[in-house]
Amino acid sequence: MNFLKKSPWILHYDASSCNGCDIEVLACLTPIYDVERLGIINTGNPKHADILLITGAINAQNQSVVQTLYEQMPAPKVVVAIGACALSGGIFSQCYNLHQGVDSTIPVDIYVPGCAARPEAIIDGVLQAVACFNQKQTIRSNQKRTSHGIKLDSHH
Amino acid sequence: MFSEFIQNPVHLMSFLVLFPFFSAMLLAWMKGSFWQSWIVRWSSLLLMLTSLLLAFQTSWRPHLFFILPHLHWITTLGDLIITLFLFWIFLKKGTRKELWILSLLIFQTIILLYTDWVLGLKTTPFPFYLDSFSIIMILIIGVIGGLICIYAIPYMKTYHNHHPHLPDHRRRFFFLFFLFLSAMTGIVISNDLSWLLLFWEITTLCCFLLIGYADDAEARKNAFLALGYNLIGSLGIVITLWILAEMHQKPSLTHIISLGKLGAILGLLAAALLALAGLAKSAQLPFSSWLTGAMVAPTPVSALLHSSTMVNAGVFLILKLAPIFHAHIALGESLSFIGGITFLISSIIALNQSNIKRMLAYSTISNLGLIVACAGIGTPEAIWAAIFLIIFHAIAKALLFQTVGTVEHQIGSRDIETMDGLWIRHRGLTLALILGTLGMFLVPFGMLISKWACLQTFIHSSPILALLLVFGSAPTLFFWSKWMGKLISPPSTPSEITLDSSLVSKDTWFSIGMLMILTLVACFLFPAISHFWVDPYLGLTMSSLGPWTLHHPLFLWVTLILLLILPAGFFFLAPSYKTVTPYLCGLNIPATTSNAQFQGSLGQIHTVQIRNYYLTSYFKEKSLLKIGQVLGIIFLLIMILINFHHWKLSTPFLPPPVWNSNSPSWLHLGMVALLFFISAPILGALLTGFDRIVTARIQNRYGPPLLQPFYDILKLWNKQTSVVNPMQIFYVWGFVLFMLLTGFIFFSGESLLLVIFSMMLGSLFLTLAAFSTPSPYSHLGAERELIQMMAYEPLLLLTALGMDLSTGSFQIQTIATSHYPLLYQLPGFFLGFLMLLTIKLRKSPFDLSTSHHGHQELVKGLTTEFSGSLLALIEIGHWYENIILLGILCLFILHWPWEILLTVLTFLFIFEILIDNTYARFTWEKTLQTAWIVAALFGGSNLLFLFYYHSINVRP
Amino acid sequence: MSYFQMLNLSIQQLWHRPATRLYPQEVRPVIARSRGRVELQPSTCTLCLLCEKKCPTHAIHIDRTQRLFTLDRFQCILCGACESACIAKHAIVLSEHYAPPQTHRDVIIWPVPSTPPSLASTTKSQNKG
Amino acid sequence: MGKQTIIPFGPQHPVLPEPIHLDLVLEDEQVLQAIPRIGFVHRGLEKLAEKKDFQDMVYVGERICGICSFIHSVAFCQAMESILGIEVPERAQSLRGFWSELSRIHSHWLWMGLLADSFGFENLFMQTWKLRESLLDLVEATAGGRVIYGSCKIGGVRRDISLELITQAQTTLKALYTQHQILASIFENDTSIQHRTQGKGMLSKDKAYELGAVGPTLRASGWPLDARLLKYGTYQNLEFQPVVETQGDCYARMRVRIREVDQSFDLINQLLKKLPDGPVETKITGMPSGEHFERVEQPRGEVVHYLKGNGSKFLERYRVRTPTFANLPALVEILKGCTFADVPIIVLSIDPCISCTER
Repeated sequence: MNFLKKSPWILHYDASSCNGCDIEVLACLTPIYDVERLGIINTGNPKHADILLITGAINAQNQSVVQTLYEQMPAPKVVVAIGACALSGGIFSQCYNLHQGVDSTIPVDIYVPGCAARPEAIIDGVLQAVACFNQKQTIRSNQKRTSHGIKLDSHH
Repeated sequence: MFSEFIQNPVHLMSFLVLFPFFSAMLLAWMKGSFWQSWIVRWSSLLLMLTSLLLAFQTSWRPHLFFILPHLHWITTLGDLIITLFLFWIFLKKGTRKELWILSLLIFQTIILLYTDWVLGLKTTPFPFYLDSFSIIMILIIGVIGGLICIYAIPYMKTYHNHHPHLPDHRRRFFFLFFLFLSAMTGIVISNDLSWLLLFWEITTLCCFLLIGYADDAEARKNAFLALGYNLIGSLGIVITLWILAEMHQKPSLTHIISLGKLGAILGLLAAALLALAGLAKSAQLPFSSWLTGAMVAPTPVSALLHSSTMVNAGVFLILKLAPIFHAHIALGESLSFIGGITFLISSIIALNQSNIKRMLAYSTISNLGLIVACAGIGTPEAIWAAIFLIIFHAIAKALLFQTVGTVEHQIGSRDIETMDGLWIRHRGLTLALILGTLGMFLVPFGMLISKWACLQTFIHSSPILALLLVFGSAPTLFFWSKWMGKLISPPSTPSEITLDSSLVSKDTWFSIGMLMILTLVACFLFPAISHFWVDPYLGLTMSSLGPWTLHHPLFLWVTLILLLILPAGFFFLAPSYKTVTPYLCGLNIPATTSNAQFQGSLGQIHTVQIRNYYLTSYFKEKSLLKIGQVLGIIFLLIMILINFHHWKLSTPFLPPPVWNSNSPSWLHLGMVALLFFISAPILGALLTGFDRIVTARIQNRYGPPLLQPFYDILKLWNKQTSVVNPMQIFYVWGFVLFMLLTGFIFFSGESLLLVIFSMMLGSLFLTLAAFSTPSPYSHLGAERELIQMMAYEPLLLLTALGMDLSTGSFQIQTIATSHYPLLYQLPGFFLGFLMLLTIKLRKSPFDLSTSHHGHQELVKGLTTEFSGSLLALIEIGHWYENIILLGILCLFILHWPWEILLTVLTFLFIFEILIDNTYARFTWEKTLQTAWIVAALFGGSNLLFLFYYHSINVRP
Repeated sequence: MSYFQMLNLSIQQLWHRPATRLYPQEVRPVIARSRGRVELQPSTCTLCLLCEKKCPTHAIHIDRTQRLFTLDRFQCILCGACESACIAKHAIVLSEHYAPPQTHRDVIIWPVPSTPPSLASTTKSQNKG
Repeated sequence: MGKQTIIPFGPQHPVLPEPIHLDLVLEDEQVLQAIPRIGFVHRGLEKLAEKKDFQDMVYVGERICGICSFIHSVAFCQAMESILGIEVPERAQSLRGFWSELSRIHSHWLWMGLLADSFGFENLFMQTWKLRESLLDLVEATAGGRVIYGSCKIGGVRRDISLELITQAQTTLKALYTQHQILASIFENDTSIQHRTQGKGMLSKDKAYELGAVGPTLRASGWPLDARLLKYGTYQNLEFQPVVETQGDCYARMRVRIREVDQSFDLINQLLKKLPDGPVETKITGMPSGEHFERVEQPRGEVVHYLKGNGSKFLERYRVRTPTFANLPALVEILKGCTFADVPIIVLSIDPCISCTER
């Protein structure tokens, strides 16, 4: 049984969002939406997280930050991009400082459209992201089996 | 002839005094470093072997007295020579500031000459004696002193390489070393006070010259300080001699003790004055500053002063007089208070020290304080504890000082902050340091066994001392642990990654290695030491010896073996993991070296450098020292003046120790272990689930399902484990294993104190796990965790003490079968324990170091760098811990019917959750303050009440 | 008392029904005129290009030759400019329902029927006939 | 060897929902120095004015920040209207005021929740945000969006609200007001909160002025300065006094915001009572030519929108000076000497809006 489904822990990072989607992500934690019902915890620490929620587009400054955070998350991990900016840059896509959507930097599994994305949409996104885990876990366990007994000392 | 020589203790003993003296003379005469080291090496070895031989020869024997031809002129002559020599030094080097020392010297000489020539001292029939306590001291002096001498050979060579501007006085140095050892042996076998004074003055003189070895302004200043304080001390002996001569009494220790036991003012006054001498020598408050000043001397000198000689002479003398203190409570109590206050204040001051030698010095002072406190109580149990404190302290401190000295020569600094990553830079030395540190404060090592005994003693004789001990040992935990954390953390400066281990010479390794072995052997063999040397001494000096031994050391051995096996297990069964960079808020720069780096503000690239906490804004060395000195002087005056008042002799209240002699069967133990190992995590998880649901309800939401903690753990278990430093895995396993052990000890009905110490060991492993990463958040979490431990440790220990006072035993089995719910007698402790539970369960006002929910400035604090299965393990460890804590809570109300008990427990648990949800997080200062105030107020008042309640009830 | 106000509130809430909307199980009714997602009613669209011109993020693309109305939800910021620009009667509406998450990046294409909107109904009936 | 640790605080840090970085130089837990680094959310949207139609720039303007979005769009529109010389209908002005104050309440509640979270008071965070959620429903019903209102346009507002909605709003607000009082009393009186906020992050009256602080940060240090006193828009018809505290610590800043929520409730009441009838928008004629400097009071303080048109449909220059930007020097100042545990509280006490600051 894959327990990732029952306890997806999230890490939220505000890439260069306008805060709109960020506060909607936070709103999911409040009593009204209470995502802890679904086992979701906002960890705030990449090393504990399973799902990376990114709001906002990637810019020159935060590109390396997003990459680092993604790398520091233990496998299996899923990325959910939230809001028009994270998907494509949205209204800012013509800005000189932007590298467009999040998928320009790290692989994105789920896209949640909206400006700002509604809490319900974000919950939907996280629940869909959970479904990706099965697949990723299988791949990982296959890898594990082939490299059994060897320390997975993979430096990047 | 030879075999006769070695079979006669008298010969051996004379040899032990005379031979070092002879070696010293030889060393003073010999030139050339080859011959010098040759003599030092072989003389030390011979010294060590002879003392061992003597120990084996005399084990089991009652004490021996020596008759010596009347050689009284030697002592007078010796004293005169020393005085003249000191005069000469004063004329050469003294400044106006040191005039008080000169006048002290003159004053002392006048009294001495007056006593000797005008009054005329009576002769003592037996100027020397040898009992098993002296033997122990001889062993310490011979073996540890010898090892330090060997260590000094390479050290002094390097020392002079490092300080080329200093003139090479090594001949003088080794001369003084051996003279020192000779005089120390003299002190521990002297019965006649004038002999004692001679040896005493020789040690003072050696100490003075050794501290001033570097001969610069600072060294000179500190040397004179040491001389001055020690002269105040020897004034005590001189005045005693004078008074005895006036009263036409024999100036012998045995005579004084017998006088004192009878309550004669003369005896008591003599005891107080001699205690003054001892206090000055063992650097107790108000005299403590000479020992910290002595740090300017080369490290072997510090090692010698702190472990085997000098300070030990002081406590030795005080301990000798313990029967008097035992008989005369007021005198003993005031002495104990000096010791207790010294213990508390100097261990708090040690928190502030970043100079490792100063930290070690304060730790020495505090431990000596404990010994003095034990001597002041003077019961057989206290003396037992004190003797073991001396033994273990000598070994561990010698080890620590030697290693620190070596490290200092390697890295060129004695600042703790430069020692980060020593584990990677120099494995061997770090291992020695860690072993020494463990030896100082952790179960199952020696010092803790003695502290344990102290606790057991204090609680039945002086509750205020017990409070001082409880509060004093909390900072001890903090400063040792953070130092250990520093040692195992990854290095921050890339240039010093590796140190050349070939620079550490064989002599050094021999000495350090021997001490490491001794540390372990002493832990394994302490029952034997107790049986062969300590118990006979107690039987001899104390009229009666209760059925006193520590309970079954089985669990101590189990802990020790586990500690030894754990690393091996880790290296053979290393799990798979992925190495990642530490959490730096996403600003990491891909590592080019092994150091973590991040891009900070203004485009600067910072290498992660983490410094320990010194709490200097909260505890201030200077003001604390001042308070301590004032208190020390007050109690010193009380101690001396109190003798002019006639006190009724009484024996302190001592309930007979209750031991549960029938050891539980293996089958039973196995069942308990199995049941605990399986059911505790399940129960813990359910409790956590319940907690989360109730929390959610309080916050007006539904919350996760009850089984959510299981899902979380199973998920984490299946995730990839990424670490920053593979050693993390080892420490986390340590945490879980020791939590398991703790639970096992608890549920098999063993001693509650052992449970607490074992739990502390487990928690320490967790902080070490956090320390072993180069992550600032993890480190801050660890430091805060230590502060938290410092905050709740008094509460935890007080709980155990309260239960012991109420039921007469620390055994959980006995506590659990008491005839009434303990709550009725221990309401204060109960409230204190609830506070502790709030801290331990990481509930809101006190979730300083890591937090289950609710964000904090430390990200995830302690657990920042853990992921996957390691995080799961930590969580499981916490569940075990919670169950044990709830188990202790149950002990308070065990007598109620189970349904009420369950209801009360549930209610209390919900109450904790409510607390969690109704307060903002406190700062660490507030946490520490609150916890200590609660401990002192609730625990302390309940303790005092209970103590006097019991003493009224038991006494006819 | 200052120490117990929060305690009071907490205990009260312990007995109260949670305020939570059990989202995936219970979907609450949408709020009228809420801006959820852009929807096209192809039958009324005249492919006038006004919406494409007004769209600040260029999320709308109209291919008049293929008669395709293309909407990139990933670009859309739900400003409603297209809705107010639409001259045909409610060809573009802002539905109250939000757009669901997607696993891949794609666009929504509405083929617009070739007949003029006014004749749409008649064409249909003719086909039937 | 010093005892100083340098800690990277942010950009990804759970206490800060937004990315800002501080190099904190610590000794024990004492902050010796705090060096900020910004730019993680910089998009360069002022430059966008050269590429986008000035009418479309409203959408950009309100996405400067998702929390103070509406007031940004009001500032932009008012500036634009001044350049174009458009008279905005009174009803539109009142509605702008209505939404502005709603957004102020929402922003302050949001801030109160985050503050509670920053000192580890999770329950209070939940309560405040629960309350805020009811307000967002009201916003959604009237404006159509939860955080991005999207209802302000040049020349008026995009949508009118019905009488029915107004009555509904009045009853909702009444209920929210009573609930706010309960929370406000906890925030102001709870001993543990006082322990964490009182005396922390002291900003003296002179220092506040010297460093150019604005908004509640300034008012908490004793300056009765509020851009709404300029009587722009609907504020010319409303009566209010700026909320002022004198202590200048985190507690004072918290109290200012809490009492500003009360004030906003009052303003909305006044406004809804005398809501004029009439159209809600006027037609835009001509192209912007000339420049304007518009000052508007945001939840975080005074915001300045500067527009310069050159007669084409693209603006020549668009410049926004946001309140957080003005408050940053004060933040760096008050962070010095605090303890590490207080950093989140002090950082939050100026109610930083990084998205505004970096644009």
